[in-house]
Amino acid sequence: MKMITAVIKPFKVDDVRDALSQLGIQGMTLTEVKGFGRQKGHTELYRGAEYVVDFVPKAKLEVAVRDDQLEDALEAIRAAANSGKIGDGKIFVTALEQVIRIRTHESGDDAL
Amino acid sequence: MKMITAVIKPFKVDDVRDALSQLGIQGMTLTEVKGFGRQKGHTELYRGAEYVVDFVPKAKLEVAVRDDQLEDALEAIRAAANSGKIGDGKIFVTALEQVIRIRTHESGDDAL
Amino acid sequence: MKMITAVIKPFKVDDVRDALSQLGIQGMTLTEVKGFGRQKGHTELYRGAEYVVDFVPKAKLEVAVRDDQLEDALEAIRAAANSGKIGDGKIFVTALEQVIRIRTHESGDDAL
Amino acid sequence: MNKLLSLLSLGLLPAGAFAAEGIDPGASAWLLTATALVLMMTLPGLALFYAGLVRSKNVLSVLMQCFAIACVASLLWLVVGYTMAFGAGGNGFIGGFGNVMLAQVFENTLTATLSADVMVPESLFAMFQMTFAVITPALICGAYAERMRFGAMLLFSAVWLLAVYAPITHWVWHSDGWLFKEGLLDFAGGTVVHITAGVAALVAALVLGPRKGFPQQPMMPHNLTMAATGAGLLWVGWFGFNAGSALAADGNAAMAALSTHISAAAGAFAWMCIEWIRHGKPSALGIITGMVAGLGTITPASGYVGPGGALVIGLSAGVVCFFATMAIKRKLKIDDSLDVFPVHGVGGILGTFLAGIFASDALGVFSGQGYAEGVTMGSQVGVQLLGIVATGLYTAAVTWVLLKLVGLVTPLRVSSDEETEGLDLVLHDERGYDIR
Amino acid sequence: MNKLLSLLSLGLLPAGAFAAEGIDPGASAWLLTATALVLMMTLPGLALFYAGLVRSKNVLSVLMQCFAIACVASLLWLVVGYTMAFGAGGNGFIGGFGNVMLAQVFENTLTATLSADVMVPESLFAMFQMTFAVITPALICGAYAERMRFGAMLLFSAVWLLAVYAPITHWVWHSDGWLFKEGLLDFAGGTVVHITAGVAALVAALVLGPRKGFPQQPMMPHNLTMAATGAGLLWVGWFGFNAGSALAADGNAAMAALSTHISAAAGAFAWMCIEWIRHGKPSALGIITGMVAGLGTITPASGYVGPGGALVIGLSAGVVCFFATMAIKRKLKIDDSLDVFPVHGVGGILGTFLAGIFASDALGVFSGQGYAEGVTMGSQVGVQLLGIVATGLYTAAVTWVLLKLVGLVTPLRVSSDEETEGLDLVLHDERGYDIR
Amino acid sequence: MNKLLSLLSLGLLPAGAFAAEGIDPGASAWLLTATALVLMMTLPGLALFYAGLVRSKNVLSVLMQCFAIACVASLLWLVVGYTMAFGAGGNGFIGGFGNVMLAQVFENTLTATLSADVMVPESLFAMFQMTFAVITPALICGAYAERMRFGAMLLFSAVWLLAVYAPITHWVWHSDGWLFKEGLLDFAGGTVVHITAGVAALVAALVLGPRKGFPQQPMMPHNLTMAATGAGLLWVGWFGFNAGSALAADGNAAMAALSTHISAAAGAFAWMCIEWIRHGKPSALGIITGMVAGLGTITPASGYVGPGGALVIGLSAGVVCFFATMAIKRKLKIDDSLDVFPVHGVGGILGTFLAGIFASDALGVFSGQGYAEGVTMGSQVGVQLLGIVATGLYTAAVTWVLLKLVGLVTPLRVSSDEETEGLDLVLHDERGYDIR
Ligand SMILES: Nc1ncnc2c1ncn2[C@@H]1O[C@H](COP(=O)(O)OP(=O)(O)O)[C@@H](O)[C@H]1O
Ligand SMILES: Nc1ncnc2c1ncn2[C@@H]1O[C@H](COP(=O)(O)OP(=O)(O)O)[C@@H](O)[C@H]1O
Ligand SMILES: Nc1ncnc2c1ncn2[C@@H]1O[C@H](COP(=O)(O)OP(=O)(O)O)[C@@H](O)[C@H]1O
Repeated sequence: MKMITAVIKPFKVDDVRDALSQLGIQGMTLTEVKGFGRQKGHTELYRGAEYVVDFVPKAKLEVAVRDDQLEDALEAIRAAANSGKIGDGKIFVTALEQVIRIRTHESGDDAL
Repeated sequence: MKMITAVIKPFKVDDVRDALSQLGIQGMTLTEVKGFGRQKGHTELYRGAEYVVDFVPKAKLEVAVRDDQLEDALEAIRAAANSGKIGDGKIFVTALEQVIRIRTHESGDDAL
Repeated sequence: MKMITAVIKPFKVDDVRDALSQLGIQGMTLTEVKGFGRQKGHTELYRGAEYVVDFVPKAKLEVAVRDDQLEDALEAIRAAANSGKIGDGKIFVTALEQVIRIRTHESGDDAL
Repeated sequence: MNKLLSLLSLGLLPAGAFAAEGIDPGASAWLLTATALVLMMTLPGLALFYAGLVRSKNVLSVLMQCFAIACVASLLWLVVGYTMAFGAGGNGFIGGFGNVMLAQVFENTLTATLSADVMVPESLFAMFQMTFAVITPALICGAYAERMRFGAMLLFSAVWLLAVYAPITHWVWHSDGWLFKEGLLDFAGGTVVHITAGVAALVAALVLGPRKGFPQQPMMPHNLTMAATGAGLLWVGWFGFNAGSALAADGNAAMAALSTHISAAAGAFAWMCIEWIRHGKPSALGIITGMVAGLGTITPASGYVGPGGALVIGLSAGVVCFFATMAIKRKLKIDDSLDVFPVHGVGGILGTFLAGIFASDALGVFSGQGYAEGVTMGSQVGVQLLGIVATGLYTAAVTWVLLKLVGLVTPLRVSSDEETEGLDLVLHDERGYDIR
Repeated sequence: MNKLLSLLSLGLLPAGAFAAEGIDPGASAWLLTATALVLMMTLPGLALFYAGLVRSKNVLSVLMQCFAIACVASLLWLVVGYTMAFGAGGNGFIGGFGNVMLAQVFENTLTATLSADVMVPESLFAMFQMTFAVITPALICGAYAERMRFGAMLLFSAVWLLAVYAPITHWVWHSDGWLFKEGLLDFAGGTVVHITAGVAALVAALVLGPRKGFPQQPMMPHNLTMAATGAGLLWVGWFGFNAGSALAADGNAAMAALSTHISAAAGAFAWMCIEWIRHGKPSALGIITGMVAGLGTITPASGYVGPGGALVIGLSAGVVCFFATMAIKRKLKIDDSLDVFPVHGVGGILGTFLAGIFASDALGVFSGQGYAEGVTMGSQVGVQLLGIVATGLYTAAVTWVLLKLVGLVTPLRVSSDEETEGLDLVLHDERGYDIR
Repeated sequence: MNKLLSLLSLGLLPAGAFAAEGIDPGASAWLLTATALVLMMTLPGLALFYAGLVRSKNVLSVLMQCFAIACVASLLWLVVGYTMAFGAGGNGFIGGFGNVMLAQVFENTLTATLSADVMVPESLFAMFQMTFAVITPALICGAYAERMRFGAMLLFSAVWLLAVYAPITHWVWHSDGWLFKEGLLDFAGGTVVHITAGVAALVAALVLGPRKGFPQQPMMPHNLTMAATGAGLLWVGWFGFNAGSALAADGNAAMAALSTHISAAAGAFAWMCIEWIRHGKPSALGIITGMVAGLGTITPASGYVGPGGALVIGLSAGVVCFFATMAIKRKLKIDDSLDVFPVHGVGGILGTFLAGIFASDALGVFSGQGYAEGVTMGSQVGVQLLGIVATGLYTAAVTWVLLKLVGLVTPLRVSSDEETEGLDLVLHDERGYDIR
């Protein structure tokens, strides 16, 4: 099993969710994060003085998938999150050693 | 070393912490997240119209443990977080290559 | 590639970012988290009664790096985040199997 | 002198000629207070009510709109607005230009009210009316919230104030005004404030088009505690709006305060009950929306009806505005973002109509203060309908033209990307909250 | 005529018979303002004060309770509440039914106050009293916050208003009332408002039982800035509550305002100092709680004492209510969620008692306005104790019965799971905040 | 009697000797209201305005400072402050001690105002002035926000009130005061309130030193919606501040209200336009800061100028205070955290100066109410400059000495680590928000 961690633009979350659920992937966990990268932040004004705020609000989606779902899931996320602009974000993949569903004690692929 | 990531119901956090500390595991990191899964969200009302909100507030606990603590820790979390209802959440385990305690420069098991 | 996850004191974030960017590492993702560990929380007062709040606000920085950047990055974070006091935090390293830049479809080291 | 006619002929009296002895300190004390209360309705009342209902990325843009309109409308009112509405020497459609820059309004200039013997400083009357000129364009903000550009918004509000609000105020509240002469009952602004703002809101929503994502994507309020705070301040401030419009501290003011309060309570109660019945649960947003509907609807009637009439008016307001909101937003899919037309516009229409009925003193426990001599319920209702149609049509037409003209000068909407990012950062380089 | 007796015999005078000339515009202006201020105490004042103190999952439920009570209490007051309290033709225990639906209260109906020559519109007096009828049941919300079902809450508040509040108001503030005749000093509601609400709160806390997790689990305020905002509005609004109860714009009103303010400051100061001494740090919640204690405690005394007396009353309020809070919550482990009894109930009792002492005009710099003829400090204190015991016992008994009856009709509490999820989503399908 | 001299000789009249018939109920009604409004300016107005501008870890510390100052200043005013400012039997520099603990101020004690025939209760005048004594030290909070220790802050505020505020009030507003006798025009507190607070703020910022990280690290407001709420309440409350200072419900009060409002609108408008031009975008914080600048600046002039003059004063306020803020913070790098000196101090100076000009009745549409007999614009401006310099220098010197003395008793600042952690947890064991 793999854990896909996608850092994307916040307003793309719904699109990505829809794309994943079309692959039959229903479960995921969303965190509001702040991103630093190539995409520039914004200027803020405070009583006439300007400040540069360099973080950008991002959404981090964590999706655990079966190994055989990985490629499709990656492509689905990539396609749905892409707007062609800097700051569209990144996808990270790590190996999952174990997954347990708390309620049923199921583990492994069954737990997803 | 392993990183345990448990996505659980927010009001179970205290129980899980207590269960882990009985195993001698004191350290952990908590993030407020939003979960999507089988558990349904809720309806919200806005001037007479109903909307379905499909995320559910969840707590994500990250706990780094020694390899020999893993099984006990998993069982402790599972038992404490279980309410028998859909949405009790999931536990993910990944391999940790390295851990460093910033203050002391200790690393590996000593850093936990 | 490795994913470095550093849980540090919130007011050290800027220092750590500066230290990393001097290594040429520009990208990272920041999450506000709550930490439990050796560092004690604080007391709160509520109409004359005291309560102990045992979590501590922390910042979690996630930084994906090339393998060859790992050691320098770890040392940079350690040095910048260190205040010599309990609660300075921890650094976790995990293996990254894959990284994709959404916008360009680049993957691997190129995506960082 | 007949009470129903006594309201507001005051602007036209020759100023400056009264002795200081003529002033009514009680009336003046109340009018000073009422002025502060009506300002509080806009700032921070309405500003918070509206700002709490948008998404957090747009919260400051709404607060900013309300503050900026308050400034610009106040300055314009000083320069030409007051004289266009209440200046001496005008005709049935517009005031004379004798009070440009409040010329001829001195510290000791008094103005008569038709309550016998009640005289108040004209500067105070002008100031009181200024707060009405502030809130009316501010009400429209709710329609174009979350997408209109700030510059276009400010320009539109300014010209609208002069081209729509000032003339209609003259029609209805100046004794030379043609609707005043027809005998239209509008105690505190059912036509002048709520119909004009509501109809303009509808037109603005149509001209600007819906927000990106409407109606599929829910756009939930980001802070209902803020909206509830604003709602509470609106309720309190409305005492100044309606009871202040009596321009005296007397039984008329007291009755207006009582009717206002009862209608607010009844409107809120009705909306709450409908939600409870239809949805199974009442909502906080529902109860405060019903409250505003009750307040808007009683406004034209407040000084003419009794508490029994106010009860009926408030209950109808809750019911009618609820279904109007459903119809406009869900059926017609018009994105009047914060439902200004169904709440204020429909409420203003309903209240102006019902004022014609519940002013009657022949309805037992639902009686009001009675009609002017020679007026029957039928004839009064006719006049009320005339007032509704005239102010509604004029407002709709002129608002449409003004928006089109402003759109020629400067784009009305932000770009799609900017809308996604949120107006606070895009237009004001600010964020509402930075809470850790 | 003796000032101490002069407060509130007005409800009983034959209405409608006065000439318009009799009205006091200054008094009316102040009473209009005071009415708005007292409404502001509940909405948004108390609503924010309470809502800030609960957990964020219940914030809207508290706001909703305050709004819904405001609506229902207002409508009930119009229909029967006013006449039960102040209607002509009653006896020592309850008013007559001549003013159902405010019948006989016309625009020009005046009511005398015993301040010689001061007459105000009866509709205004009824409206002013309505705002008291709104805040009293709303105060009780703090006791059952975070667990009571909305329907049960509303039903309870409605019957409580009629069965407890209206009769006790009649006892104390109508010149036919038996406690009024005994000479009880309660200028603005120490017994009528604070003892009734405080005792009812205690009973409600006992009948409903503690919140899940109490007392082990801390249930910290989710937004102290909101509570502080509400506290500020309460302080401001209390000028209307206490100084408005003079029913005139005179020295009595002024002294009441001054005493009120001093007691608020002293109560806050005392609470702050105790925390500082005992805990090493003063807290923002502490200072605002002490302020409310000072305000509640001065209420019955406000028009009878001087600033020196108010200083002592305020300081005692801060100290006594602090230790009462500790005792109720920490020792007795009663979950009166927001400490309504120790702050308002104990404050009301303390203030009603101290009014009997500091009304004396023989205390030098701590003197008040003096007793009625033939009354001594001893006899006055006896009457005050009688008032405290009578209103306390009656309230406790009737509240208990009402809660049990309501519980038969509909469950009082949400289920344990619902309590965990939070009342906002469970009862109202809403969330307070959606801030990104 | 000349209007310009008529303001405030009242404190000195022999008290207690007036018949109740002499009271002006309209004036008293308005003064009661104005008192409530001025209290609302501090609580919750200023408290929210300031607290919204700090970082969220310090939000409660600011609210707490405002509440604690309100308590301590009120109690001190009762005990000695009032008599030091307005007590009979003093000299040109300080009041007599006949009114310690408000001795000799009884319920029926009236005080004359120089508006012929207008008498109000002295207790009411004392209470009205108390709210000024509350807000002035509270304004200074903005300078030392986010770093001063609570105990030191409270001690400093207390001694400052007695050593700076009370004497200067006597100089300017008591008819024995030397600046009053010079004919200084300060209608509602340009010197007394805004110059004293502004200059003290500058001194405090210098003595305490900058916040850790200033000026490299941006310290952005944590909640601009809170600041905007406070700003709205300040605008509304300022009607009480300025129009209340007329001590009557007459044309003077009305004109003061009008001027105040126009200047607020103009100040906000000017600041908005500067930001728009220089930065390309106007900001919400900018518009509300300009509004406060407009309000502070009109304060000394409000009852002497007309709306035309107020327009000019407000526009200058927006421009001058904007550039003053830039200069102090960006050029001189002085960390007056919330810009109290550039907004209030500079505004107070500017307004006191401009009052001397726009009081003239020879400026056409920009005319005011005219000078006292024998006074020319030149001589009046000279007196205004004298007042500015005298109050500014006295305040600067005494504030500096007081801070140094307080610093000997107890440290002024928290430690560097405590500053990083935030004052809320460190000083009050509380957190502002716990929103999930
Ligand atoms: N090396 C990295 N480690 C962790 N997160 C990163 C890294 N680089 C970028 N990110 C995240 O991805 C987001 C987008 O990256 P950015 O460089 O702005 O644009 P792009 O994805 O188009 O290259 C950043 O805001 C940050 O949250
Ligand atoms: N595939 C997944 N990847 C990441 N997180 C998941 C995944 N599936 C579920 N989750 C998380 O676990 C939570 C609980 O899952 P859910 O399907 O609702 O119930 P259960 O745990 O009982 O199966 C979700 O809200 C989500 O946060
Ligand atoms: N075993 C762990 N797993 C995950 N996070 C941990 C663990 N131990 C500590 N942490 C995180 O590191 C932070 C600092 O740890 P703490 O024990 O307080 O101090 P130190 O880092 O000096 O040992 C904690 O607040 C927590 O967020």
